[in-house]
Amino acid sequence: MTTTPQAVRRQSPPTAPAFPRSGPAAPMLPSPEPVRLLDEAGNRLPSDYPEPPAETLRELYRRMVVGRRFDLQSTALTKQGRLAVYPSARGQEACQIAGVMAVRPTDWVFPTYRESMALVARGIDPVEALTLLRGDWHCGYDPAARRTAPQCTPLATQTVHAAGLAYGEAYQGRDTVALVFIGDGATSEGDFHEGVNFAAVFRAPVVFFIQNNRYAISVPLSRQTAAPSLAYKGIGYGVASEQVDGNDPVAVLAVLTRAVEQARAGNGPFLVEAHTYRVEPHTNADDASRYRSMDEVEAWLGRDPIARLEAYLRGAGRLDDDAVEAVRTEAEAYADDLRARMSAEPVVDPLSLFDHVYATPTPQLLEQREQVRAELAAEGGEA
Amino acid sequence: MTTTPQAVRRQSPPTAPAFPRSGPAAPMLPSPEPVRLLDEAGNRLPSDYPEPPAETLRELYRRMVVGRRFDLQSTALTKQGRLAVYPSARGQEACQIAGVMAVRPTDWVFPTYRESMALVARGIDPVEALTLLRGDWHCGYDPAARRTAPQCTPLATQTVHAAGLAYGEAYQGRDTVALVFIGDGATSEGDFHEGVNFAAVFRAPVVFFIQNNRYAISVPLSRQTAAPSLAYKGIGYGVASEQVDGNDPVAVLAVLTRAVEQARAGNGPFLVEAHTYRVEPHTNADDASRYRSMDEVEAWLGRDPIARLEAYLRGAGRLDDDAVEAVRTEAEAYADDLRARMSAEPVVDPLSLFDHVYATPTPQLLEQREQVRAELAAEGGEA
Amino acid sequence: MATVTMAKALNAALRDALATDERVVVFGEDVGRLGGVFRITDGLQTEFGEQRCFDTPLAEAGIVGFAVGMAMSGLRPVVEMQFDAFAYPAFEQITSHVAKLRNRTRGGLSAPIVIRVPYAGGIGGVEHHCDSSEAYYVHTPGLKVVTPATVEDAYALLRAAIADPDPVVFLEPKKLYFASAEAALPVTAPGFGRAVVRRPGRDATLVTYGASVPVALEAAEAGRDEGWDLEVVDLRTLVPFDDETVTASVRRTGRCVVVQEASGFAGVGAEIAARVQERCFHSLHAPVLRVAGLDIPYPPPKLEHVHLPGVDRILDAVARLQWDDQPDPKWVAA
Amino acid sequence: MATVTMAKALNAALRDALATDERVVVFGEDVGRLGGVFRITDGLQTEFGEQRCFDTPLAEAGIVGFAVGMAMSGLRPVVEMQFDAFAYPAFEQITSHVAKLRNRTRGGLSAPIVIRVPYAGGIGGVEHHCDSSEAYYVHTPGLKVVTPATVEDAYALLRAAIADPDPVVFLEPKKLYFASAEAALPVTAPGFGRAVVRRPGRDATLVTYGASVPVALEAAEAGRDEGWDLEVVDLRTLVPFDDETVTASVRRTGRCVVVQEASGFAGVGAEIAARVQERCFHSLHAPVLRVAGLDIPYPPPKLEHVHLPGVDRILDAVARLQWDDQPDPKWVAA
Ligand SMILES: Cc1ncc(C[n+]2csc(CCOP(=O)(O)OP(=O)(O)O)c2C)c(N)n1
Ligand SMILES: Cc1ncc(C[n+]2csc(CCOP(=O)(O)OP(=O)(O)O)c2C)c(N)n1
Ligand SMILES: [Mg+2]
Ligand SMILES: [Mg+2]
Repeated sequence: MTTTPQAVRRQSPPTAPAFPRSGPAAPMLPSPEPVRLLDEAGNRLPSDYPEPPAETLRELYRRMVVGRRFDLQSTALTKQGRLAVYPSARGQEACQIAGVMAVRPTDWVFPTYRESMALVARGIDPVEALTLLRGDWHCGYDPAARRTAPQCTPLATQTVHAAGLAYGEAYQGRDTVALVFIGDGATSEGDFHEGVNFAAVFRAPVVFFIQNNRYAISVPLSRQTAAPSLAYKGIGYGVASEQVDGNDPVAVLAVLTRAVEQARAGNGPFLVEAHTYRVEPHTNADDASRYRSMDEVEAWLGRDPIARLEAYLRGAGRLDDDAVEAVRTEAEAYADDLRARMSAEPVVDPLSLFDHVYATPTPQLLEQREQVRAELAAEGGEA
Repeated sequence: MTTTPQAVRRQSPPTAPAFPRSGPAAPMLPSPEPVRLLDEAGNRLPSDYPEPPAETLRELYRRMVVGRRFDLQSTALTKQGRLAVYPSARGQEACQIAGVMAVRPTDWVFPTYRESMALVARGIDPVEALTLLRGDWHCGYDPAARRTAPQCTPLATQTVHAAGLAYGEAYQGRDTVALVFIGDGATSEGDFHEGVNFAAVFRAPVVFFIQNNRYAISVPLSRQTAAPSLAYKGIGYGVASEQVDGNDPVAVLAVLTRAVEQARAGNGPFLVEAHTYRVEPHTNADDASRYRSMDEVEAWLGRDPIARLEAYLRGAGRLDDDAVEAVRTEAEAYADDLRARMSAEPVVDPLSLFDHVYATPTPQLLEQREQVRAELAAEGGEA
Repeated sequence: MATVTMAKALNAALRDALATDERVVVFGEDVGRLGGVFRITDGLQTEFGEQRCFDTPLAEAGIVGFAVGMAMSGLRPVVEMQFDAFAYPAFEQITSHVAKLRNRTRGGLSAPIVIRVPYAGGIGGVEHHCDSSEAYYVHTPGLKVVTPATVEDAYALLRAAIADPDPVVFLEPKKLYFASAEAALPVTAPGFGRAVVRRPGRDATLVTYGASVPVALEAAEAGRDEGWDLEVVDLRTLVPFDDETVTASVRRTGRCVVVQEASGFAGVGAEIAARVQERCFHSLHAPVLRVAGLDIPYPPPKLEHVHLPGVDRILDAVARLQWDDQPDPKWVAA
Repeated sequence: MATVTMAKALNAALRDALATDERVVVFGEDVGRLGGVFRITDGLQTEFGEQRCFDTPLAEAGIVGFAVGMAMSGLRPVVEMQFDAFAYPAFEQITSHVAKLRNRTRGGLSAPIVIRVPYAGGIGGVEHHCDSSEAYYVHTPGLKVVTPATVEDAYALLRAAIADPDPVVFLEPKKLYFASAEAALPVTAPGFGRAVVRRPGRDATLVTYGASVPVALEAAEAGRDEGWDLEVVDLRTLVPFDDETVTASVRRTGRCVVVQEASGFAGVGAEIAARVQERCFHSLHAPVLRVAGLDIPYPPPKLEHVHLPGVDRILDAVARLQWDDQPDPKWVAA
């Protein structure tokens, strides 16, 4: 019961204006069409959004290529039985990578099971990122050190955590932004509503980033909402919002960058919907042929975000064959290294099960631990 | 496992349009200012909404006067210890009465604890309506016969029931509309989100009627939302919405009538926010002086919905002293009757506790019933 | 007789219920085209149409609350929660509404809803996919709680659950979904509140249910080698509870071990142990022991075997039933 | 020493915690200006400012999830659920996150959150305002569950809960809020996992907690007239559980009745009975009996007295502890 060492500079939770409020409703609506900076062939389109610097776009390209290779490798690892399950983000590279590039290392990211690619793009060791899916432990990286919450499976629950984290950080005088990844399906959960609303009421610096990949497992978006766009939800919370072409990496980064700036500037949370597509089945265990046609998938494969950025950068003279080849080589090396390291079967100490249920095990847990220890000893000294 | 006798005419759950949809967003927004048909002095204002027929408005007036008298009597009953608790709706008569008048007896109403006045306006015996608050039983009326759900206390949970009921009715070929009462505070709950969304996705004929009385117990609206109006939430679900001056009885009835028509016509759910005010404390047990000024209350007392309608009807020559006096007399008689009937202390059979836990009591409940029976017998033959 | 998996038996039960009773509707997440992540609703949408088997928005409170409303309109909803832990968002709807609707309205309304929950572990699932959540439901008056352990029971109990006038939380042991057995469907079985002796024995009674029944049977078989003749009682329905069968068995054998996969502390096994010692005190040669999951969050796949009650742990408990104290144990402080 | 109500003691504990530790923040519904519907947070906003004691949007999952995020940022949230049944919307956040955060991250993150829940009945409250929901929490590994029965414990345990590195569900027995006692605050008391013998006795042990402690003490007093010298053990913390104190007492007295207000089936009392017979088998002269709320939804005010365990029902159970069989009961089938 000591005081916290760090200086606590508390901010007054702002109060909303008096009611009835004739509000500036229309300005809170997102653009009527998803924001695009590149067309499908990679040509630059006019936009109010400033284009990120060339160096940043090259880095975006690099991480997307590595990210996709990581993703393919992970899918391959499931086939070899090295992973219990893998939810691929193939086709969503623009969102996965631009998402983490839009924030600082000191910001917090709240990923779901879908965001393994985003995790490695954030610099987390891929083996640590895959610990959950390999079945060793629920979270393989140090969330506090990486300022990255453990991947969240109970859908939409992380939105509220992000609101609380962002508020708590601001309350303590830090300018941290929280970036939450969430799927289209998860927006139907009550926790999404509560998370966005808490962030709005407390003006917490959160960016809610919806990757609308058009499916929640087998369920199409039409079963999640009757709204014109998920971004139209923002206005109901007094939250600024935007919709963006999720397969246009430049647009995603531009829109998220502005959203993060807005949030950091104290303008409250921001909601971004990216229209994209889940190219792979929900996970390797899913059979997508039951609920969608290959034609649909093919059409979206034609909207490849990597090809689009590559075409743009090449066209703009910012990427050449050598650079592309260098990135490809890096990606292969990354995958080789991952494959090699994942072939080792880690030993997980059964008695570690009792270590972190509480800060200190209860007497009851110590009893159970002793029982397990004795069993293991009887089985032949495994413990 | 027999088939249901009534004809089951199933409707195809409509599917939402293909995506990305450039939707008619703006038309889904409510009017920028609350709809009014009367100003605060009872003068008629221009409006797109048709005015309800004169006979209907006189009936509205009559029920509002009786409703307020019922409410005052109920508050008085708490002081005499005849009710365990009473959440008053004083000042919200326009919403309470117009709400039930906007629907047919065959429609379903989903009230909260706040809607005792609406229940009696719907024709439910006031003693039955007060059974919950007297502490005799959780619901005093027959909900199936009255097509009125039991008053709901777990906030916002009833919104989802209404969606399911309305969908189920439509599915069985009936043109029932479900009208849900909900408070401003309760819109923050996840269930509100899920209820509105289910209704929207399944195009269920539900009218979500938010009585925004500016407080959730002590918590002002500014802590519930940062949105310009709660009605702005509709667009996020693809649901048509409107906001209305909740102390203008004519406007509330006009807006709800249209909303119910729209829902019944198969256009999906409708969201209405009525701006009103809770004149009394949250319940008789609450001390509102802790969180709001008497000035604020006085200001709202000056916006009395009954006085406003009376002024309008008198000015339009549709109400005279005799008619007003007749209504007043009726209200007094209603209150006298209620007071008299509430002075009887009903006998509640303790063994009835076991009757409706399941359709047939389990062996365990029969054992417990026998134990209680024996105890009561030992205590002196109460059973 | 054909060889059928539990998954197929459940599927057949849903199909037959849909065919028999027009009021039955099946909905939830991915139950339509996909046929459910475990394929329990496979083919139902094709056979009965989008109206009788459909997907909903992804919101469990919504699903259960929607079912409450549909039940009020006279229908008989059968809803699927995709995994045990994903029923938690619906907890308020289940405890405050589904369980209480009949009671609150003195029978004026009721909620004959079946909430199907694939539960428990042993399938190498990642976190939140393997909870044994039965204790939450059995402690909530107004709910019936059922869990089949055999293919035939899966069919018969699910049909009974759908026909029942009360809400039923129907817990499907995931790891038995693809276990198969000879079964001639449709089949009926004793209704709710009737346990069954799956294996007769004279020396001690293993009381268990759901996913743990096969483990207990295996342990009983293995126990034979140690010289124990173990009886196995499968509860089948946790609420209502069959005191008669359990009590009769333990009075006969004089010893009892309760086996469950859920964490032990305040689990269903605690209730069983408490009831058995209340009712069989003078027949007991040893305390009623419990073999249960550890009091820890469900572990990751690589460690779930440490958590789950297995044959050895059950036999260890049987060995602790004070066989040498027999026949006349003293009241000594231990 | 001054006369203090439990409500005031809790209020003092919050005040002292806010004053001592800058990381502590108090929030929930109506806890600000109003000071909570039971006035437990009375005056805190005035004293510590809107930043340290504030109202939130009306959403319990939101409140608990927000607390998780704040805890991740290094704060120590103390949240109020307005009534027992209104914590149910937060059930997923509590079971899947609050309880598991430390475990999931191998200690990398933790959730030192106190979730205050006014619980249980006896106050004439309408439906949903009187649930005894402790069984749901104690069955969830990762949570600590605490419930004070005295004014001093209210203070001491709440301070301990706020200082604890783990999440604590802190159950406040509503009907004791305005009961008062002499107390010199601040006070410390044995920490978590320590039960206390509130009344020594030789003939039988009443094991109980929270709202039922005063009832058990009253029963013990009344039992004196019937010739029984009853010991009363107040558990104080349900998780961690104090086996030592309970076992020692029952081994001494040889008889045990568990008293709780929650519905009996699979309640905490079942766990206590199961543990006691496991650990004290040879000392028991009679089965461990339970006196609990009926297995029904909490009744309306006019009938709650029928539901609640009272002195008579407790003494009826004591009378059934086979006093005449003593000293040498046989293993007879009853
Ligand atoms: C509360 C909850 N309900 C159900 C599930 C099971 N589930 C896991 S992923 C998923 C689909 C999620 O879809 P979406 O939010 O669109 O994200 P995506 O998988 O497409 O990235 C479902 C239903 C879950 N994890 N949590
Ligand atoms: C789930 C839930 N949480 C908390 C409560 C306690 N509670 C009862 S009424 C109320 C305020 C509701 O405010 P609002 O929705 O605005 O309705 P009003 O009372 O103003 O009509 C609260 C917090 C509850 N009944 N249910
Ligand atoms: Mg998706
Ligand atoms: Mg209100």
